[in-house]
This record gives sequence, structure tokens and C-alpha cells, in this order.
Amino acid sequence: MSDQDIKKATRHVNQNEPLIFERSSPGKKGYRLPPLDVPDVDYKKALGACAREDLGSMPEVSEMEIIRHFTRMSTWNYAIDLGMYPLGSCTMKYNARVNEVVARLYGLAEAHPYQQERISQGALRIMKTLADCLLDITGMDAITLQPAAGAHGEMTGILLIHACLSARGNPRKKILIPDSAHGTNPATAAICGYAVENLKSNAHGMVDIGALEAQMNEDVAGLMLTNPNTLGIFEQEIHKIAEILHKKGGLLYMDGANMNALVGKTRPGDFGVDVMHLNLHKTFSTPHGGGGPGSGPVACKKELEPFLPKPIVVEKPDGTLGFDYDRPKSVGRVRMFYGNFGMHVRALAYIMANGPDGLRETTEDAVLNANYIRRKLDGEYELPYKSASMHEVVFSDRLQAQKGVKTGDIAKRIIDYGFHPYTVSFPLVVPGALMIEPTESESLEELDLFIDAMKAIAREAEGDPEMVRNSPHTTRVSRLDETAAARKPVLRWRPGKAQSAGE
Amino acid sequence: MSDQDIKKATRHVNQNEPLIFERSSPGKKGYRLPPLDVPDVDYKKALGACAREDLGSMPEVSEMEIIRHFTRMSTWNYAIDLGMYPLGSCTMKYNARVNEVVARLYGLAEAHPYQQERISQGALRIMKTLADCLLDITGMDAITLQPAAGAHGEMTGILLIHACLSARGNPRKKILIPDSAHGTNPATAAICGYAVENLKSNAHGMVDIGALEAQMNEDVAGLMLTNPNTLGIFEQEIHKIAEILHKKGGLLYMDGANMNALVGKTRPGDFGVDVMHLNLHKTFSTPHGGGGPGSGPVACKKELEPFLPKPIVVEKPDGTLGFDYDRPKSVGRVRMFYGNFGMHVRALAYIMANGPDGLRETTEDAVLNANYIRRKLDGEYELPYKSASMHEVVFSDRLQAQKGVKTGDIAKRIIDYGFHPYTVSFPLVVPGALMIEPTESESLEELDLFIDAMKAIAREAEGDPEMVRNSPHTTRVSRLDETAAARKPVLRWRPGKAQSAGE
Amino acid sequence: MRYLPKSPADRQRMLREIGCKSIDDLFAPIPAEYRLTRDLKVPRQMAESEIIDYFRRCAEANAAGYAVFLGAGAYHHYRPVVIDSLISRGEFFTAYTPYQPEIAQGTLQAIFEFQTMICELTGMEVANASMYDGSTGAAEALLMAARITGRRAAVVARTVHPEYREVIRTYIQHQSVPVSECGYLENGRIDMASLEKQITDETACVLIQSPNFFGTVEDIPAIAELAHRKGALLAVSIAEALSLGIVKPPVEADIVSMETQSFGVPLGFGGPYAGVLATKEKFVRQIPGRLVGEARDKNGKRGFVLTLSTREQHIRREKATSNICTNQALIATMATIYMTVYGREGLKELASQNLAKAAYAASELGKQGRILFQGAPRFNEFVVQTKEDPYQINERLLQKKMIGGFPLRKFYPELGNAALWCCTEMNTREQIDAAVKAVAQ
Amino acid sequence: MRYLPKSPADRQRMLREIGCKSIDDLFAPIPAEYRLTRDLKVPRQMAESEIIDYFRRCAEANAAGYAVFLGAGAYHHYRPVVIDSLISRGEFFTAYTPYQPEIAQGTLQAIFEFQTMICELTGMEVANASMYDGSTGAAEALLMAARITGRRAAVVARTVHPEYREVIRTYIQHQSVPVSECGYLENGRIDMASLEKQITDETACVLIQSPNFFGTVEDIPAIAELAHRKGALLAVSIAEALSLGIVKPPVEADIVSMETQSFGVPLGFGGPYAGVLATKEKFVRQIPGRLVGEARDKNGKRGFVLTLSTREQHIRREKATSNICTNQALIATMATIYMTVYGREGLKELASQNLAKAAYAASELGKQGRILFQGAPRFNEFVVQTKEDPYQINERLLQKKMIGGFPLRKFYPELGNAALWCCTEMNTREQIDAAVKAVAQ
Ligand SMILES: Cc1ncc(COP(=O)(O)O)c(C=O)c1O
Ligand SMILES: Cc1ncc(COP(=O)(O)O)c(C=O)c1O
Repeated sequence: MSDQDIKKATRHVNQNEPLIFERSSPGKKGYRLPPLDVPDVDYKKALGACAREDLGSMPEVSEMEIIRHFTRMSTWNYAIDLGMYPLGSCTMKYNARVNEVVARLYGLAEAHPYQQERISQGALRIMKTLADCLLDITGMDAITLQPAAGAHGEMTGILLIHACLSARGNPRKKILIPDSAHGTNPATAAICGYAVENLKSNAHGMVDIGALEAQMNEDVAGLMLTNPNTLGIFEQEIHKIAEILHKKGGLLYMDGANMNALVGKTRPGDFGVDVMHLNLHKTFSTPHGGGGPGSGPVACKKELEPFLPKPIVVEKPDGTLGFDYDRPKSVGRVRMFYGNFGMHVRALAYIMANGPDGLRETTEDAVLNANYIRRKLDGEYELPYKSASMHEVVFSDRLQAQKGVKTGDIAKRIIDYGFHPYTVSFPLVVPGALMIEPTESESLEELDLFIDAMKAIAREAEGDPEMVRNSPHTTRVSRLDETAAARKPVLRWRPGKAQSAGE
Repeated sequence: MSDQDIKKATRHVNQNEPLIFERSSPGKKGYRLPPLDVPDVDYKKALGACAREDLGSMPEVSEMEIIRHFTRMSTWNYAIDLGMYPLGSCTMKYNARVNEVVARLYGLAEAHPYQQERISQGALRIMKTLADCLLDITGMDAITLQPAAGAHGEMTGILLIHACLSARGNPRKKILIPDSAHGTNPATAAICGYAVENLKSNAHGMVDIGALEAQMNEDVAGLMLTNPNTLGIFEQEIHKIAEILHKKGGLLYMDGANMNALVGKTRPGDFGVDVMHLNLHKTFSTPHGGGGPGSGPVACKKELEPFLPKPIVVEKPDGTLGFDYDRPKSVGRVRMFYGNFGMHVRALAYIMANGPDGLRETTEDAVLNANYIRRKLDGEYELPYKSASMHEVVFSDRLQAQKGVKTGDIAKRIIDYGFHPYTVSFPLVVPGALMIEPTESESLEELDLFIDAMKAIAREAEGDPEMVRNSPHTTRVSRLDETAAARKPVLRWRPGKAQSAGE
Repeated sequence: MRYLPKSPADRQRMLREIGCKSIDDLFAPIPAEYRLTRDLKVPRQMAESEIIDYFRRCAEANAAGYAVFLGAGAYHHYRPVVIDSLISRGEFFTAYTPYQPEIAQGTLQAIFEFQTMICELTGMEVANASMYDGSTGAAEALLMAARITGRRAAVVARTVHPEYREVIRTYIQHQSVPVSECGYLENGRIDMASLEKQITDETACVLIQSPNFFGTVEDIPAIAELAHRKGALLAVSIAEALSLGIVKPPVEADIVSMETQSFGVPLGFGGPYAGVLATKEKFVRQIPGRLVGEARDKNGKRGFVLTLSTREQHIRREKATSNICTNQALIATMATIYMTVYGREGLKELASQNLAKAAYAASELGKQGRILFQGAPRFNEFVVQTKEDPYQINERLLQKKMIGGFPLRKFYPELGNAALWCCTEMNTREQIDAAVKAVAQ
Repeated sequence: MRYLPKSPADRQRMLREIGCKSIDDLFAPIPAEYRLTRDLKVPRQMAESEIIDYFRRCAEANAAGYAVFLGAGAYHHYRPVVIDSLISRGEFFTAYTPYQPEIAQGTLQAIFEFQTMICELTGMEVANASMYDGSTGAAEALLMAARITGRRAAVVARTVHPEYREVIRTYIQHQSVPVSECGYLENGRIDMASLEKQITDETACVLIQSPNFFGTVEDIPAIAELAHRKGALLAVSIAEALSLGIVKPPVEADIVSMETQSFGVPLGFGGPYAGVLATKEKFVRQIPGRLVGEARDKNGKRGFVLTLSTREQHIRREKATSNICTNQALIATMATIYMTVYGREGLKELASQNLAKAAYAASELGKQGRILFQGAPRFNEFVVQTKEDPYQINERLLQKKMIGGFPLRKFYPELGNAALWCCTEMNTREQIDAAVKAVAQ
């Protein structure tokens, strides 16, 4: 393999580290407790038959080893802090440090969810202010911050639809979902007791209006639409879509995962959406944390408001804030307490750092970046849909597949170039998809390096497809055997197993 | 090169990053100020001829780029947090996280040095408590926390000797310094107006008592002794040394860089030392930070107390603490304000985390680790002095040098094995020295990996000396040309210079 | 905007390359009538110092430095500082889901360790990578049991956290899994006689909590025996994870759903926390959420990967075991670090201190009121019944910067003036004595 | 002890391998009569939570949340949060001096950037990697000038920070470099006529501070001209680094010694801060402290190394340019991040806000007292002379959670009831108005 073209990364010595259990030995300690200041109690006596014998293989290590263990492991990860992370649909943007600082302020981080409202006014104010901001951003009438992630928001939203239609007289049976939709959409519909009906895209990668008209009927509760959709294409006939649904008594749900293309430029509430979720961990920059936590507020129109999960934050006559639990029509709670409050803090800090001008500029840069990549890579990679791109662009591996190089191989190879890959093989409507979402957080230099890398890989796929198929070549481990792992799953460490070579 | 024996590290993809100036472009911003709430002033008018035109090549970059810039660069560093850092004489021990937390507490981190004593009682209490602890640890009578590092402490200490001897009638002319001493010792003596006279070690690597007796006379102000010395050997005849000095009216200065071998086991004040410094950034775990900051408190016997730098912290009749500036015999200030207070906080936190039992155990483990390494490597590497080792052990490269592999080459090679090298070529009394100080912070597993690596290198030096001489082979850059760099020094970036290849 | 790494010249150059005159050209796909032509109504762009000032003011408008006697599903434990120090490394907190194992081994190994420790603590054989929290985890446990057994009903103890039960009701409302609730006895434990009657042929599982909402440790072997005898599974929800330091793990259960907040996660006004599901190996293909498994790379080196993803929504879509995608990975990592810090001995010692503190407080408060549910073992929570309205008592405590127990009337009207108190290692004897004094007043 | 990674069994095994019976065998080299047989008198081993409690109590016994009008060598500026976030990475703060460039490029490149920025800001050609602080840096500048010129005397302005002057006196006391002090004029600037007289054939350098201790910007070209005419060097000390955002750099100087505390370094009760020395290229071999230079590796790749170390103590020993070894690298990195955050435009804008705040405060306080030194430009500090004793005024301010200006009487008895006030971007108009009101009272 030639490193000639690789400008962004170099190999460097990196620490190995076993599992923490393999570091453990009896008598090492990473803690010390203060002396007990009340009479000691023999827990074995107090608990009797319920007393525990021992804690098995729980580790025994010192603080120094803990620091090294996790620090070393962290160096095996790629992260936004290290470079572009163009995972389509994931909106991997800069996670501002000030957000982390304010979320850890003592009075916020140490607030008990059941402490009296009187001593929770700061937290309530944050939730209320965030809610107000999100309502103006979405153009909706009411909101809940309770859902813990996007899929959780979807569930909440579809429950709202169910409740609303039930109140109207009939919850109906089906939810329409475009073939380009994210897997959480159909999974959500199923949890809410709806059957899923697939809706085909047209040649432009948008909802086929004719098909929608044909499929829409009194059995259909609503449509779950992502806009811009997972091809990065804005559903230009959105208003017509809403009209078709509404005319037949259905409701329009919008998956707001792609709001980073819209904030400050257009509002779902204005173009006919009835209910939607936001991903604070995408559009509003709360960190992904290796898979979570997230936060998925759900905003809706007036008619759906009575059904929102309880409690909701309300302003009381005396000007103080409080929780309203008295909501008889509510679909119920979707999570204990009030949601992922720490993410609310961060999202509000993000909004304040941006202001209206910054939010608009952010959206513009996100769309600019995606279109720049599209322009530069069009031709090198096949662009299956020619419709205008918003914040992300989806190519296919058709050209490279002719040499046996698939989207998954290209993804592995770009790791050698110092990048995290794009989203692989999604959306399903594009065979061999390369789904690229740069976000606004990438500089022109970083984008050019990415484009150069992608072009170089296209050349490599021509000249040395085998090398690409065996990539990555620069990582600690390469091409882990996922099939074997799933066939005989080893999901936990067990004592007695020798430490494996190379670790 | 074979990676067979390398168990501790693997190569992994690592980000490149140019100089920040190479990322800069006009109009990018990483800051935003609050709106000015007082009348604006045209600074050019206000400053007239003293107004600045522009800020030249100062960078213009966004926050995202700043995070990546420094995060990427950080990944090029080795650190205690990543593994063993056996730099002899440097005491690279675990830097506890709680120290960092308490040093950043608002009331401490944001205290102005000139704020009234009445609202500084917390800070003063910390300084007083630390001072008391250090006095018991050293067995001395009085202390100043003002010096900013070890060398600064040395200067303070020698000034005390000068002042004390002057008060006795004659400051004298010379300071005796063993040939194994650290470079700061003679440099300090020179700053304080003393001539330096070299004192030879004996065959055991200790002060040659006969030579000392011969060299000691009324011209000699004192002896600067490191104990254990830089060979890691405790000066067993320390009391005799003190006696010889004292008899002829000289004073004994102890360089406390190696106190990690002694804390809780013996006290310099008890074995005849008159004045000494401590390195809080060694023995007391304050972080080295890539070269600093440090803190070098100086402790002394009663007779020297009147000469301590001012101010000192005193307890007032009403029980509050304050600074005493009224010290007519003081050698003066060695630094503005009160020293590196943030390091005082950390050092005290370290002492509290340990307590008397922990401090003793720490010293024991430090000595245990060094002796374990010594036992395991003796024979593979030549041990020039056979005297017992305390917290560090010094080998020589004599065996390897026969194949042309020098201590510096072995050091480079051990980088490939995932370690930071030991201290190279110091102390000067050992030609080709390998000075190894593991500290107490290394586990048996890490020590064994180090020992295995050193043994493997010894074999490599036999079998493939060229490979060792060309190491490291696993790093981003290798064998930078220091001679060329010093011949035509480039000490700053200049605009217009193109970015260099490979970066 | 200071987060955006573009100069005006960069933007111009890019537009030129794309072939656009202005940025608005790129928004042409949005029909003109829906384009927003005004500024959003959000606060103006602020300096970092202003943002900090704003949130500091909010933090000050919240309680801080109060003595906390509240538990009830969120526990005030000491958080070792290494946790934040380590998870604040960008490599952990700014990474995504570890879809590319070559550059995500840090996250993957951490989760594998999490799974292992959860198994060790709960006595289960497999654990997943996390759920949103304990309440949603409990709901998913119940649905999982229905999938496993093919039965479509459940019995839930009334001593399960009331908000967990609300969440369960929400989750199952359109799943036709009728849920009945089972009461408790004088000793605070589940009413076994009633339970026996409530379990039918259609009962997929019995869901209990232990220690339950009253702080009482349930007799799990007995409940398991009963459930299993009737062909139902036993799902155990654990809200106070620290109890496992000294309380016997629910090895007889089929599914354990645990909230890990006690393990180093800030109270944070209720979130983010992290739930986790653990179960027997034979049920692994019905578990929702992500799983990390061991794998070998092309050179035979050990590594870790996301595995068994055919259970998940991105593969299975409407047939998935759950719709969960984003989970609580970073919080699980916090818990992993916490469990590592305390470890085998520390969790026991710490849990034992908790028990002692609560026992002391109960004995002292017992002089001012009646301690309910005395007949069964407790961990760090207990119920006090007073003559005075606990809301009134709490008002008085508040004046003294103390947050009293959780009044139970809202969820258990039959208990009258009862409140649920919690004591952890954070409550000093001094605090407890002061609280007792204030209650007595 | 929780930091120690050893089990009892590990220790036993190691002792066995070494061939010792007990750990005390290893301490045999210490003569028995000096071995400590009692516990040290230090606080008992504490839990992490206890340590935090202790320091939190100390922090509370200190002022927090006061409005600060003190400058005088330590400046209260906003610290962007990215600074602590980045320097808290273990790779920066737990690394040693970058002696092994292959695994220290992060530190080396950061310092190279620091050196470059210091050159840009000060108008010098080379800068070192840091000194302990501004006061010791000033002393080293003076000694450096003596080495360069071979002359052995110096003139120091009385408007140099009084504590800097004390440090200088300490440093030169055994170096036979007599130092005379030069007074100031009505406008706060150095007395040029007197300076002219004080410079002799033996004067190695003139050392001034600008903005000086009264906040007044000196006429550096004129002073430089005078010094150079007499064969002396000009050394300029800068205590308020932020002034360089809008104040002309001292390009005419030969040596600049700067305290960088204003650049993102916490006040921290006086330290750690970081000084830095900058000079002309031709004097580089006389500069003390570490220098980082560009280098090529064996494959031609750019990298950075410590260079010109033959000036330093570890090579030159008693002939070194200084005894400095450990410096303030991490603080220099903090300053580097700060300078990067604000950069070319931000430092100007921020400095300009500082000037405006101080101008406003001076004009308001001018109504309550006399503003001294009016004839020359100022940055963010100014001197107010009041009828009332400033210590008394400050007592009153303290009651209102404000820390007033620095009373000058201690160092400048001739100024009577004068105090040195400072306003930065941290002082809101509201604070200033409140302070003025309290002064007026
Ligand atoms: C389009 C879309 N919808 C829904 C989701 C699910 O959101 P979450 O992962 O927050 O549950 C995602 C997340 O990747 C998504 O990309
Ligand atoms: C033996 C010895 N003495 C003195 C010093 C100088 O201490 P500092 O670097 O803190 O000035 C050192 C530091 O490396 C040392 O090892």
C-alpha cells in the first residue's frame, strides 16, 4: 500500500490495554471511604437470607491503573474532536465545551428531580426557555422534552397521533413510511400498534405524490416523513403531501433528524407538519457519547397538545414555574422524571451561543458543505438521484463495485486516510449507498482533504481493488470477523480465560 | 524490524496537524465578546502615537479548529497517563485528578493575590497547612513556599546560606558540588556569587569523605548535596559529611529532588541538613505539564529562618492568618506574590490523600520498584556502582556500546516498545548512563513489560545493532536532526513559508 | 459565529465552485412561501461569558448545598472525580455509536466491560449496552417477556416505582398486553397470595422491584418459584444499583432491568441516566438494544464489535425487538468507571455504609414517627409515618437547607402522612440529627 | 493507598525476587539512628470526598463572586473554557519536558506556536519557552543585558512593579550589578531628564515597564533612543499582556520580558503564572530558558526539538545563562490557547473594551477624587487620589462584595491617599457605578 496520497494521518505508536478484569488483583484499591460516623451495622445480619456473599469478578485496581486503562482505550477511538465525521443522518457537529461546563454547574448537576419546585426554578427556567426556542424553530404550538432520543420521540409522536385520532373517533390502522426511511420509523409504528405500509419514492428520490394519493385512505393514521429525507433531498411537494393526508383525516409526522438543513430557513409547522421530533444530539450539538445519551423533544400542533406526556412545564399565576401533572388526556409518561435534562441544558447553551443569526449561518454552512462535496465527487462516484442536495449527499458504489469494491470497502479504506467513514449502505433505496453529511463544522481544508481522499480511493479501486478490500491498513485491528462474532457470541468476559495474544 | 516482542504498543492511525498559523484565514473567529456597556472609546485616539496598527500574523480560527488543533497535537505526546515514564531524577508519578479539581475551585482559582487577607483566609490556611506538613516531613524548622521550581529553590537556599554566613561575619567564596550533581546546582551557586568546586565521588558512588575533608576550609560556604544522590544511592555517611562542614563553619544544602526515596522513612533535618528544597512537582505529585510549572519550597533550620524570603504566612493573635512583610534580615523576594499557589493546593491534596501511612507506603513502593528493576536488569546492562539503590537505579551502556549501541539509541528503541525512555546520559559520572526511576506508580505488570523490553533491546543490540541505531520505527517522526536545528535555528513561524510535506 | 470554521472568502470560493451566486440558491428546493424571512425568536447570539452567567444564575435559582434525604428512584452518591475527567476526553464523548470497530475499540471495550460487570452484579448471563433509563428498561423487559413466552399479560407489583409503572402503561397501551397490579403486605413485600391468584395462563411475566419503592428487599427466590411454577417469567427491576453491593443478586430472575444512576451519574434533575437489561443467555435474541461481543480481526487479534444486530431496528425494521437506536452509552461508561473505582470490595463497603446510615436515621426518626414495613430487610430507604403532613415537615426542613423525604400520599393515598426517606454515604450524622430535630419540632 | 497499583501479593513477590525479607531491608542504607519510627504529623489519610470538602471550605473562606477592581500585576480576565478543557488532557499536563521529540511533538509544536505568537505581539524576533513569571523574567532580562553588553550596572524605572523591583534586587545582590532607580513625572511616565543623567558608561540596560505600574503607556521610542545613544540596552517589562492588543509593541527594545497571566491564566492567588523573554535574533545565545526550534527528521518531515541547549545549565553548568530548568510550560500552553481563541481581531477588540471600561470608570471616579497622571495614554489601570484613606474606602467596598483599588502608599508614600484601579471586560457598568457610589459615600 502506498502512503503517498495520505496527507491527513500518519501511523504512531499507541498503547495496548487488556480488559480491566485482566488487571485486577485482590487487595488493590481505587477508593477510600470516609470513616463511618454512625453505628456500624452488620449487613449480613440485617439482610439475612438476602445478604450477598461476594462480588465475583468485579475488578480490584488502583486509581492510576483506572486512569491509564480508560485513557489508553480512548486513544483507539475516532471522534469529532479529531476530525471530520461525515456519518450521514447523524449530524456529527462540534460539541461546544461551554455546554459541558454549564451542564456540570453544581446547582444543575446535583438537583434531585423530586426536590421542591421552589428550589428548582433555575432548572425549570432552562426547560421553559429551551421549549420556547424549539417552538419558534419548528413553528409548532406545543412541546414535550421528555423523550430520551429520536426513536423515543417518534414513539411519543405516534402515540399523540393515536390519541388524537382516537379522540376524533378512530385511531386507524396503518402508518405510511417511505422506503428511504430510517429503521426506527417502522419499528416505532409497530410499538404503537400500527401496521406499516411502505411508500415508494419517485425517480427524484421524493415521495411519489400519485402513490401517496393512491395509498391514502381512512385506514391510514398518518405518514412518517423525514424532511429533508434520508437522501438529503427536500420534499418539495411537502404541502401537497400534507394536504393529501389532512384531506383524508390523516396526520403528518416529521422525523426531524435532518433539521440541521432547515433551522432558521424554514419551519415544519409552516409547511403542514402536525407533529415531529427533534434530535438535540444532532441538530443542537449535544454530544453523542459513543452512542448516547440523546434527547428527542416532540413538538406538535394545538390539536395534539392535550395528549402530550405529563408533566409539562407551565408558568403559574405568580410568575414561578412548575410542573402540570393534571392532564387527563395525556398519552402518559414515556420516561420517569422529565427527560434527559442535561441535554436540555446543552441544547439551550448551543442556541444561545448561536442566536438567530448564528443558527441561520450554521444551516447555510451545513448545506454549503454538502453541496461542495457533491460537486467535487460527482462523476468519481455515481450520484443516483440528481435532485438538489440539502445538508447531505448520497452516492452509490456502482462504479467501484464493478471492480469488486463495495461501499463498505471504501469506508474501511478512508480510515487509512484519517477519516471516519460516511454512513454505509443506508438509505436502503440506494444500493451500495455512501451517505455523506459533513455538517457545518468542517473547514474548507478538511473538506478538500476528504475529497482528495475519496478521489484517491476511486483511483485505488481501479488500480488495486484488492488493497482497498483489505483495508484498513493503519489501524490497531482490522476487519474484525463480525459473522463469527454473531455466530458464537461472547458478550462478557469470564475468569480463567487467558489474555489473548496481541493485547 | 520485528514486532514480535512488542507487547505494550501497536501502531495506529494518528492525525496530522499543521501550525495554527497555517490554519488561519481572515474573518474566522473563535471568540465573541459581550456588547460593550460603557461608552465606546476610539483607542487610536486615546493612545495616539502609542496605538498599535495591527496584530500581524496572530491566528484567526474558529473554536472547532482550536479544539482539533490541540487535541490532535496532544495525541503526539507520551504522558504518565499513557504509561510508565521512568525518567530518572524526574519522579514522574501519578498526578491525581482530585488535585486538579480542588485547584480549580472558584474561590481558590479566582483569588486575586492582593485581595484583603480577611477574604483570603482559605488560601492562607492551605499554605500554612502545607508548610506545617512539609516541615514535619523534612524535619526542618522554617519554610518558604515562594520559589517556583527546584532551581529557584536552590537559589533561595544558597542565598540563605550567603545571608547566614554574612551574618556570622563572612559569606565565604566557594560551594562544593559533587561531580554527580544536577546542572542546576553549579548554575545556582554561580548566580549567588559563589565559585564552584567539584567534589569527587568514591568508588561506591558516594561522597569521598577524605576528599571532602581535604577540600573543606574557611573559604567554603557549604556543600550542595543530593541525597539519595543522582545515582540513587543514599549517602550513608551523611552525618559525617554534615559534621565536617559544620566543624569548619560551612552549611549543608540538600537538593531534595529525590525526596521520593525518603518521605516518612527519614528526615533530612534529623541527619544534619541545614537547608534544602523540595520539588512539589516531583515528590508531591503536582503535574509536570510538559516542562512546568513546578514549585520549590525551601526549608531550613532555625538559624537561617530570619533570612527567608518575604512575606511569610503567620498566625496572628486573633487566630487569623496573614502575611508578615516585616522581615528586615530577609534575602528579599525571589518571586512576586507568594509562589505557585496552585501547586501548593495540589501538593496538600496529595498529602491528604496519602496520610502518614500512605506517604510511607508510597516511598516503600518507589524503592521497591527501583530495586526490582535493578535485580532483573543487572547483567543485561552494566551496573557501574554496586551500592544499594533507593528509588532509582543507574546502568551504563558499556556492554551495548561494544556493538555501537549507545544509551541514546536504547532510549529511542524503547519508544517502539511503548515506553518513555529513562533519563539519558545523566549523571555525568557514569559514561553512557541509563538512569531509571520507576516511581511508586507502576504496577508489577508494567514493570515486567519494561524489563522484558529492555532485555529484548539488549538482544537486539547484539543481533541487529543497526536497527536499534535507527529507531524509533513506530513514531510519526524519527531522529530529528538536532544538530542542524541548532546550527540554523528556526525559532518561530513566518508567513509565506509553505507548509512542509508530510504535515 | 465562533464555532464555524469558515472565512467569508472560503464561502465565496465554495459557492463559486458549486456554481451558485448566493447561498440562497442552495435553498431553492424549499418552496418560497415556506422560507423564513425573519430572524428566529431565540435569545441573541451571546458571548461565552454571558452563557455561563446565564446558567450560573439558573444554578443559583436551584438548590445547591442542601442536605438531601430524597431517593425514590434517584440517589445522591459521591461521584469520584476520575469519572468526569475520563469521559471528558473528546475520544469518548464526541464519538458516535461504534459502527466502525477499527476506530472505535475504546468505546467497544468499555461497553464490553460494562456488560460484564452488569452480569457479575446482577447474576445474569448477558447484559446489553444500555437502555434509556430504568423506567423504559422495565417496560422493555415486560415486552421482551411477552415475546419470549408468547403470552400477553403481566402482573406488576404496586411497589414498583410509580413512575416506572406509568411508563409501562404508556408502552403497552397499544400492545394488548393487559397489566394488573399486585399489592403489598404489612412488611412492605409483595402480597404473595394475591400474586398467586393474579398469575394466569396468559401471564408472560411478573415484574417486581427490589429493593422496592419502599426500600424493602423482596424475597426473590420465592417470587421466582411462584412465577416459574405458573409458566411466567420473573422480571426484576432495580432502581438503586448500589444495593447489589450487599444484597443478593436476583439470580432466579429471567430478566433484570436496572437503573445505573447510582453508579456515578449526577442526579441532574432526572437525567441523563442509563438503564440496562440483563437476562439469561437463552433469551439473548429477544433482548432489545445494542450488544457488544468479542471478535477476532484478520490477524487473529482480539477486538470487540457490535453484534447480533439482526434484533435491531436498522436491520429488522418493524419486526425489531425495540425501536431503540441511540442509547445512553456515555452514561454506561460513567457507570463502568464507577464500578471500576469501587470494585469488588468498595461496592460492598459503600453499600454497607449506606445501610448503616439509613438504619441510624430510621432508628432516630422512629422516635418521631412510625417506621412502616418493619418485617423485612431494607437497604438505604425507609418509610416514616408522622402525625404531621410530610409536605409541611418538608417546608420546615427547607428553611434549614434540608430536603426531606418523598411524601407517599400522591401515589399511595392509603399510607396517609407517610414519606419515603433515603440516606446514603452523603448524609452525615450531623445532617441526620439536624433533620430529626427539624421533624420533631 | 488508592493511587498505588500493587496488591500485597505483588509486593511479596517482588521482595522475594529481589531477595529481601521485608521492605525495611531496602532502607538499610539509611543509618538506623535516622530512620523515622513514628508516623509523620500530617493529616490522616482522607477519602476523596473529604479532600474536596476540605478545599471547598477553604474556597468558601476566600472571596468568591466579588467585583474585582484590582490589577497591579494580576489581571482578572475572562478565561475561555476551551483552555482548561484542552490542557486537562493527560497528554499535555502529565507529560514531562519534551526531551524525546519523537513522542513529544504535541508539547513542542505548542511551544513553537507560543514563541511565534509572543514574537508577533511584542515585535521581537525570538522568544523563549517561558520563565517562572514576569518578576523573575525581568531580573533575568537585566542579567542578560549585562552578559550581552559586558557592562555591570542598570537603571530601573520606579514605575516598574514594586515587587518586580524587589525580585530584581534579590537576583542581582551577589552579581555586582548596581541598580539605580529612576523616578516619574507628573504624567506618570519616566523622568527622561533624570534617566539621561543616570545612564553611565557602565549601564548595561534601562529597564522600564509599559503600561507601567500606574497604567501609563511609556514613550518607548524616546527611551530606546536615549538608552541606545549611551550604549545601553532597553529592556521592557510588560505586566498586562493584553495591552498589546492595542498598544504599539516595544519594537525599539532589545529585550522584552512579559508576564502572560492575562492570557487565560487564573488569578490563582498569585500563581502559577508564566513569564517569557523575547529579544533580537542576534542576542539569542544569551537568552535564558528553553527554546524550541524547527527540525527535519530522518525522512525530511518537519518536526520540532529543544534547541540551543548549550546555553543551559544541564550542559553549561556554572557557565549557563541561568539556572532555570523546570519552567511554566503548561501555563504557556494556556496562553497559547488563549491567544489562539482571541487571535488577530479578538485581542484588539478585547483590549479596546478594557480601555473603554477603564476610561469610563476613571471619568466616573474622577468625580469623587483626582485622577493622577493625566497627561499620557493609559490602558486599563489608573490612579485615583481621594481625601479618604483608600484602605478605609476598600473596607466599605468589601461590605458590598467589591474589592477596591490597590492603595499605593505602601510603595509610593509620596502619593498619599492614592489607589491603583483596574477595569477589565469583567467589570460591568453596573459594578463600576456601584463602586463609584460606595467610594462617594
Ligand atoms: C433519520 C433518522 N431518524 C431517526 C433516528 C433515530 O434517532 P435516535 O438514534 O436518536 O433514536 C435517526 C438516528 O440515527 C435518524 O438518522
Ligand atoms: C537532582 C535535581 N536537582 C535539581 C533539579 C532542578 O529542579 P527544577 O527543574 O524544578 O528547577 C532537578 C530537576 O530535574 C533534579 O533532578
